[in-house]
Amino acid sequence: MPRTNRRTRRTLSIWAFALLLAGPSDADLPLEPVGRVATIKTPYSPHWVFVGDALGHRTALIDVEDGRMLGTLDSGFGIPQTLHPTRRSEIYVIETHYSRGSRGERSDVLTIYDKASLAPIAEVAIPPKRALSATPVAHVALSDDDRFAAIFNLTPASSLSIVDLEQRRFVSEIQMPGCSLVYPIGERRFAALCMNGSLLVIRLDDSGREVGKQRSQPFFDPETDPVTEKAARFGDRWLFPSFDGWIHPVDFSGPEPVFEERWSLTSERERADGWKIGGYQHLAVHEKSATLYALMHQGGIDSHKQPGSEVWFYDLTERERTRRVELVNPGFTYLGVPIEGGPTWGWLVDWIGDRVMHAIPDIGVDSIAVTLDDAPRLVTSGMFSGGIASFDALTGEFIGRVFSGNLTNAVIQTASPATPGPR
Amino acid sequence: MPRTNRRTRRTLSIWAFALLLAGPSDADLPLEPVGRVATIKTPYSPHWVFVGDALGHRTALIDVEDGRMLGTLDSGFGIPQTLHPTRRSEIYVIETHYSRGSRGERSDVLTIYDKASLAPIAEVAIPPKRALSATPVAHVALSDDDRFAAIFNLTPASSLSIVDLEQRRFVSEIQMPGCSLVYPIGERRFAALCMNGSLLVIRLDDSGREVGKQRSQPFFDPETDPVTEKAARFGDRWLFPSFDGWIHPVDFSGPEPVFEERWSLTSERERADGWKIGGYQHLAVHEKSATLYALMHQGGIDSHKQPGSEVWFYDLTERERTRRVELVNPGFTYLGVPIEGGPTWGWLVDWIGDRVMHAIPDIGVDSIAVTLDDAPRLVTSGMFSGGIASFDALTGEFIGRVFSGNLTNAVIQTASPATPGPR
Amino acid sequence: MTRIDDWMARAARQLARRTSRRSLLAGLGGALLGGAAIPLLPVSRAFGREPQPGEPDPETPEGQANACEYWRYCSIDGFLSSCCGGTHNSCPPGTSMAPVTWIGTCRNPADGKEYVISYNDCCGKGPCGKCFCRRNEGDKPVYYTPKSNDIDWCMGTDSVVYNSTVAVVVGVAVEKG
Amino acid sequence: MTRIDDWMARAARQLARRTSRRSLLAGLGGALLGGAAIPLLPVSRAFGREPQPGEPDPETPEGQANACEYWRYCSIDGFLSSCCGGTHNSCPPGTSMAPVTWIGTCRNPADGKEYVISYNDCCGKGPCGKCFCRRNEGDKPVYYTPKSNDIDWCMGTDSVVYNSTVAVVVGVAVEKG
Repeated sequence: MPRTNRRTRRTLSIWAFALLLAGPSDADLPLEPVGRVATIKTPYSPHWVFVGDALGHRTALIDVEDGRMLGTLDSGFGIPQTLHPTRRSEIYVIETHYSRGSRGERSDVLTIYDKASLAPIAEVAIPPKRALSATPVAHVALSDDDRFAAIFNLTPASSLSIVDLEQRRFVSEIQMPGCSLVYPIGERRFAALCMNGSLLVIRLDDSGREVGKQRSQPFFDPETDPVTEKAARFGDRWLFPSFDGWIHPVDFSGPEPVFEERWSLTSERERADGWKIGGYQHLAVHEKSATLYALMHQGGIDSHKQPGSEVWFYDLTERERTRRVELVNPGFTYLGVPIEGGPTWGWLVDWIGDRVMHAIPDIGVDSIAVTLDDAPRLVTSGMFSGGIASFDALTGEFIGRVFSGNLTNAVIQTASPATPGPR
Repeated sequence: MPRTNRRTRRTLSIWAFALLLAGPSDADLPLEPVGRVATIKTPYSPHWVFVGDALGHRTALIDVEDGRMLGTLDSGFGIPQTLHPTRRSEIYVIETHYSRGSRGERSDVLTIYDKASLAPIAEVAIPPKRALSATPVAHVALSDDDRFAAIFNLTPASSLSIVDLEQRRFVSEIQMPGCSLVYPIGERRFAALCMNGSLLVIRLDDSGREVGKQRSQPFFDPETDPVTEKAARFGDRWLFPSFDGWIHPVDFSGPEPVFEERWSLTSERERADGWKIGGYQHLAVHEKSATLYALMHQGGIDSHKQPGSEVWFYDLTERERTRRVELVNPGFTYLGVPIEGGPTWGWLVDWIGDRVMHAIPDIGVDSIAVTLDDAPRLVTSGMFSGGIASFDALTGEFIGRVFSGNLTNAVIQTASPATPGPR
Repeated sequence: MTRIDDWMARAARQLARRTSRRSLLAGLGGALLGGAAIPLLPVSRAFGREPQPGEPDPETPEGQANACEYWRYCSIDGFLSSCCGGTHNSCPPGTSMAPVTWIGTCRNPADGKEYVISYNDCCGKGPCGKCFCRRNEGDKPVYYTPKSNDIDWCMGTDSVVYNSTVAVVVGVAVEKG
Repeated sequence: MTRIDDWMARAARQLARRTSRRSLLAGLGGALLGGAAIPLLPVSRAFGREPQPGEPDPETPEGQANACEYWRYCSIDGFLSSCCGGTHNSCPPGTSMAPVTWIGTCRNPADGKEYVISYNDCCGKGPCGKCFCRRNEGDKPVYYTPKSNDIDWCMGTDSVVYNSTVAVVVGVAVEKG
């Protein structure tokens, strides 16, 4: 049946219904229409964030200022992957579905949602082979002019699927043997990381077809100190952090990538104390203030997935740490529902939560992101904890906690339509 | 690719892999084949139970003796509905899927699983209109000879879809205006409950087509004291409990249903104290000992969904209560994982869990079921608590807790292939 | 042991004042497990706080459209659309409101009258996960269809997948159903 | 406050001894939230308890195929098939074992040798939900594909949907990767 503004009274007549309705008198509440569906004000507030749910297969749009849920975008199997163009009032969700839930025929699609209605308005079929992993970043990318989406495939042969977002169609698949993931580096270029520690740069023409593919020299040693997939973009540069805390900046402004001198997130003393970068989304950049945020923990070898206990702030111009912020527990949930102590017990609940987060290495913050505006928020979440904590990203001051209603919080995306540039 | 017993060494050659493998020497562990998939011993143990997960969209097969998971059956949207024939080594799962997860084209199917392999071996398409609700019982039924499955549809027009399980095909749809749900009452008959408090009896021929449909006189007043959907079968009788705790037995052994005198689960005094039947699966029968189990709580009006704090045992021959068993907390889980205190803290965790369950009316046991064997187990679970507690169903003695790995435990089904008869 | 006992009893009493099962669970866990709370950001109540004509004071729970205690929710069992991107009478963005519903009769404390409330489900996106609310006044079993809130009322929409529920005033009750 | 403090610290120390994140979470909640435990039914260890030739004592965690501490699981990040209806080297009923995998090198305490372990994912049914185990020894990022346990290795099977993981001995390591 169509979604209309019909009166429920008509609906009721479907039933042989014993209840009599009186017409409203002047003093009664007016009868209300049924069928109304809310829309969202655009442009979005810069303090609205998208939080992807790996178990719930959806992304929630949440206001970190007041905890309000604006709406949700469902996706299929895997950690939700969404793309947020700045030039169209659209959101792209890359989805994998099976005709029988976990079996049957596989369909991979890029669904185009309208930002105001959060309703799907178009769908582009893509080859049913996109890569799925527990790593929430660098699996999909948008060209800097929002024209093309690139989706990383792994079967285990490695390739990119290119979708033309203006024409809303799949245009090509580009093989990239030995290289994986995808990083946007301009209007017609994407980069990938290769197993030998090099970079692959892929160039497209205006129709989205490959016109060039170039492997760089290795710029790190994947055996001794690999960079993580969880890089952050700073203008024309991508900053790749290594397991041991070295930032490898790569400048993509010229025709060839320029590998700048690496610098360390940690002092020798801090390294000796076991301070490392860790978690699932562990680097973020606030472009306007040239600030880098790194999610840090103390851990041993192979602790690169361990959640963080602090976020360290860096001045990217000086390559200097400016602040260490001790994290608070983002707040637990049970089946998506916040576990709260209320006004009376809140202090205790809080105190226990933080104590626990710091005492036990495997509970804490897995993801950080920063909003793009002039009063930026540093947003943190834990995969299994459920809540989202926010901080003033300039001062490090803890602001508060909000809840997404998700079962898991696997990825945070910040998006500000007013701010073109890196995503 | 086919599922074969190939050696991984061959798989490895896909990769340009730096690691050298030495052939095993005599003293080394032998190399092992890959591709092996376990199967389940049949017939199943009578103490294995199926536990359906409303959020996880699957049913787990769990041994309540040692907590072992035997395997899982995925389903689609809604509380899983499974059927367990005694004459075939099969399980039927009624599933609803959308081509895009929560949107797109709807497909409803009855999937036939092999009991030993838990693999789907056939699929029967049914009209995409089966009823979905938070009530876990009486939505699907199996004829007593396992020949036909009946699936309740609600669009909101009400009907049954009949599937021939020998020929593995959908055979007919039977309209039943004003009546809902489905209860098996023989080889070629199903019953439904009607809005005016009467019963509908539907007769099929050997091809699964309707040959008769008869409405009874009302046997209860749905306005003042409705019976719940959560009836239990005792031989040829169905026992329908009312909100106020009256059992309405209906004998289906003859051509027409015979409405026997109602009897009360509670004394006048207990009714005055607010003792009521409640929860989502609140009645169970152990046929051999003629014992009825009712999930009871103290609550006010409209508390019919409130979880139970006790199970009351009744001798069905004498219609007399024989025992009151205070329930324990079935055990909490977080995202399917048991929350345990370990040997040191277990007592405290337990103590708190029980204290909480009894202090707060909305936390407790939602479902009970009893195994069919001579050493029966009373099995209890809570939708949101996560664990499963079992009791000796003859003595009421608490035996222990096990965990299903489910996000929610929405329905328990006991099945013993050695015991034909009511399901 | 007496101290823990006492503390438990107090916590339980406090928690028992809340209404919905999931918020109870939340509170329960909160008192015992650890997590949220101070400073918990102010959650916007309803959309706007000005008193609406004929509605209760929005500063009281009976007047807050995203509180389980809101007067119109007397018969509900589900997620509140008003916490999920919609309002008390409009569905969250991108969902569809089902045209067929179950019906409750709730008393508006602002005028003392009984109103007929239509609980339309919002459909086509998965469960919202916020503000689960279960009150069940007058709820009947599934066979008493028009008053049964257990049914997934996503019928007559493109998808049966349930997201949340609204509470629409569709009449004044002159006789209780 | 000192008593609570002390209790927390002890609980935390005890819990920190466990290995997997989810069992930690479980333990954490357990110590604080309430639920399970006594009498907790004995969970069958591996399938059978007789010592297997060349395998560690099945009474020790390193020898129990459904303990996260089992020696072969040194590089795992996922659900243990042995807790999900399968065994350490066979998949749960109705799933398919993926033929392509990631690889770890684990030391067998029974003979002190390093073995090459193939972590094949079991596919085609949703996440098992029991015995989540994360150890990550030698785990590399996604671009270092054959040693990356974050990847959903359900490839070459009919479905990419991940259920659990087995640990198969496929060789003796003569050089560390």
